[in-house]
Amino acid sequence: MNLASYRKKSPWILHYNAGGCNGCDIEILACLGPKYDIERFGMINTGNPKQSDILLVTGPVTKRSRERLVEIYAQMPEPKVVVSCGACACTGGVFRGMYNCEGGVDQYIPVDVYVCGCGTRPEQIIDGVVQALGILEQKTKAMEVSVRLQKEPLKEEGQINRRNIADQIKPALS
Amino acid sequence: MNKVMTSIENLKKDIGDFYKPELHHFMVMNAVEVGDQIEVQWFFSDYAHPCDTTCFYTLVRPETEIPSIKDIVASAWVAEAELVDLMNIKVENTQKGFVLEPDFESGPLRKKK
Amino acid sequence: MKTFFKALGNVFKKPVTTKYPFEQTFIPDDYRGLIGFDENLCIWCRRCEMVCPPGAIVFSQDMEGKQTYHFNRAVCIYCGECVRACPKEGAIFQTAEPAPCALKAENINNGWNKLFDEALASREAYAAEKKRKAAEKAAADKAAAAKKEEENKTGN
Amino acid sequence: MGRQYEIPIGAQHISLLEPLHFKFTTENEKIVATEANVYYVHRGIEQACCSKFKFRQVSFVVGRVCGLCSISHTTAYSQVAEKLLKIEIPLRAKYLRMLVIELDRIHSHLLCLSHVAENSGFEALFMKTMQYREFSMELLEAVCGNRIQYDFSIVGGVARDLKPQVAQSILERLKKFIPQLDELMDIYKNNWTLSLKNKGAGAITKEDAMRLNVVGPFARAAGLAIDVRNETEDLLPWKQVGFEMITETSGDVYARNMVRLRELYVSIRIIENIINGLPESALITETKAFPDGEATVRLEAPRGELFYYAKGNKTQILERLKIKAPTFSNVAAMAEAFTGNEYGSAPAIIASYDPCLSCTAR
Repeated sequence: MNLASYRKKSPWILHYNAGGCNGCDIEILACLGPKYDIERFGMINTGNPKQSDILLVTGPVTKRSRERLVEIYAQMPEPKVVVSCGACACTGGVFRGMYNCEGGVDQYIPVDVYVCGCGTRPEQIIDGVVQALGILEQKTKAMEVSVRLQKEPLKEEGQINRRNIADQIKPALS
Repeated sequence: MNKVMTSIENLKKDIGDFYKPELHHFMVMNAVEVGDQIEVQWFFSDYAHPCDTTCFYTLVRPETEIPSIKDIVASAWVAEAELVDLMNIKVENTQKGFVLEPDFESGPLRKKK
Repeated sequence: MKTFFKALGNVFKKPVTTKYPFEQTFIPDDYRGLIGFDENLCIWCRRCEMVCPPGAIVFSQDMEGKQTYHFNRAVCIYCGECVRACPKEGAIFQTAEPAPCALKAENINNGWNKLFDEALASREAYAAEKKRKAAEKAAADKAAAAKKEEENKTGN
Repeated sequence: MGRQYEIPIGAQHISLLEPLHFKFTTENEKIVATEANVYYVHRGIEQACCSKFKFRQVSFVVGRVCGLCSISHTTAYSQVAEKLLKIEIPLRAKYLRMLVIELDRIHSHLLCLSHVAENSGFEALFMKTMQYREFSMELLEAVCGNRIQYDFSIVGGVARDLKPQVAQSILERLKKFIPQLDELMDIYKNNWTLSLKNKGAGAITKEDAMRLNVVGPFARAAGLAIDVRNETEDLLPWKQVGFEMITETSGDVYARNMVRLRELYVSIRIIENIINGLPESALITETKAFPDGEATVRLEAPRGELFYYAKGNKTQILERLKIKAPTFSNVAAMAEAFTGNEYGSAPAIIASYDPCLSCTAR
């Protein structure tokens, strides 16, 4: 049982509104509804950042929601993909330069896919999420590489070999 | 819209005489900058004669403390808290920080001199 | 019992779900999609740039005075105000095609901010250059006129 | 006297569409006090509208105040700007504005109903309501060219005309929708499990509604007959097209559902009347004037009364624009109506308020 091989089949979505106009949020809700039914791709809208793989952000980031956004992003486990939905999440859109918001989500957290449009059609959101799935797979592979490297750490760099420590502890526990 | 001029001292008495919860509907509080003074407005509408909008207004200096109408109109605290933050005026018994972050520059709606 | 028959009936009904990524869904032909631009028809009045609420259109200008049109699909709010403001029919138009997604490599936000500033700077530079040339020309004309007058004087 | 616990809900929560923070003080399972923080979405639109944007651009900016009732915002702004410019718009433009507002009301009310069903734990009904809602989105896309953010009203009139075949398809789809709405009405009214969650939850009395100045379906469910469509005949002729006031008496979540469902029938009737009696005239009144003086406008958005105040100074840029959104009036009552309810029914109550915080905070 390898978790990574199932990740592509059922990426879970976390949705956060960082100060948008609700337009893109209801389109995300429409994606969950029967007509567009994003569950065909195994996606479920989850409320918990610790179980989710894809973060859908809408809205230009307002001053009060920026800390929450960064915190939610930090709580998500690797690998994670961020999709910004709508013109205001991508670049600030019509809210660029207003005093209480910063232009776009990528001023705070790295964004992988930008879904354009104001408001976005559910088709565009599905396109963006399907692209995000490809990126998620790449990121998963990149993580697997790093695990393999961890197996044989370079002694002279003073890295701790967690795998060896775990192997040493295991007999002691059992 | 009929506008009724009032003053800081008479404000609570005027609105208290006028406002009956079963007859009138408090809409919103607003403030406009007029020269170096601020015109504070209270909008009321009428359930029975709906097209009648009454606006009480008063001209104050920005540093004057405006009496609160919370004990007359129970839902006015939201409007008052918003104006305190956005227009940087003082209202009795109202703290800053409801709309904007406490460390943010207050009064963004005021014209920059 | 009624519910049972209803459930049985649903088995034979067509699903309401569209098969979107594998099958195109219906888009009306007057959908407000991407903004198109025809360079040959444009009269370079920059009215679309002036009316655009978010600033998704900007014209840059090189030193010969030739203008270039830039458009960012992630800033655009697809309101169609530029099309309404355009004095020349067909120079700027709205297609029925929804905007495609952008990836990280496109640098759509900060790259655009940089481009926007550069475009404004290039226009300012051109205006300054034009002003300088005009001033030079005026000075030359003045000098020529003065010389001519002097010649006339000496001729007399 | 049990021990008191403080339970926060929000800013990010699965049952919330948008950032909203409630702090409930609970005693055992009962909520005894509530603190609301609704200003996560404050962007500073009012300031930008009176400094950065010209008065004709503002109608597109205020549409982005809220995606659910964007047509109400653009229409209200257009009306207030027309009052400042002292122009009268063509009758066809008025009718088309009403048509889009009512289509928007259908989609907004159905969204709210589906959200209540989801938060009450009735996932199947959520799916059913969302399925029936899609028709209104398709119609709006056909009329305005976009599923949300219609940008339909502009200063002086409307941006695009209604095509005859679109008008025909609206009538056909509405005819198909009426039996579906009957079915939804039956479920929301008679379903036993849903009534356990909804009847008696989040109730507010008529006196409280008057005292706290509640608007919209929230007030009408409590028996307070306040609907701006009944009042503003001069701007949009609602009564000509068959408007009817809907009120309930009990004021709980169930009554709000009923108000919304019964309003859908009224909306359908209004749309049919508008399309059958659409007058022929120009779409837009052109003017070269600049806004001057001050004006106020009230308009019934899906969530209640929308209020615009604007002041012009004979330039391209407005002196002041004040937006009072419907939810803004309801914030005080929203916090009070929780008291005495079970904590478990809080998500359903929040959804039934239909809060629109991007309107409130702007």
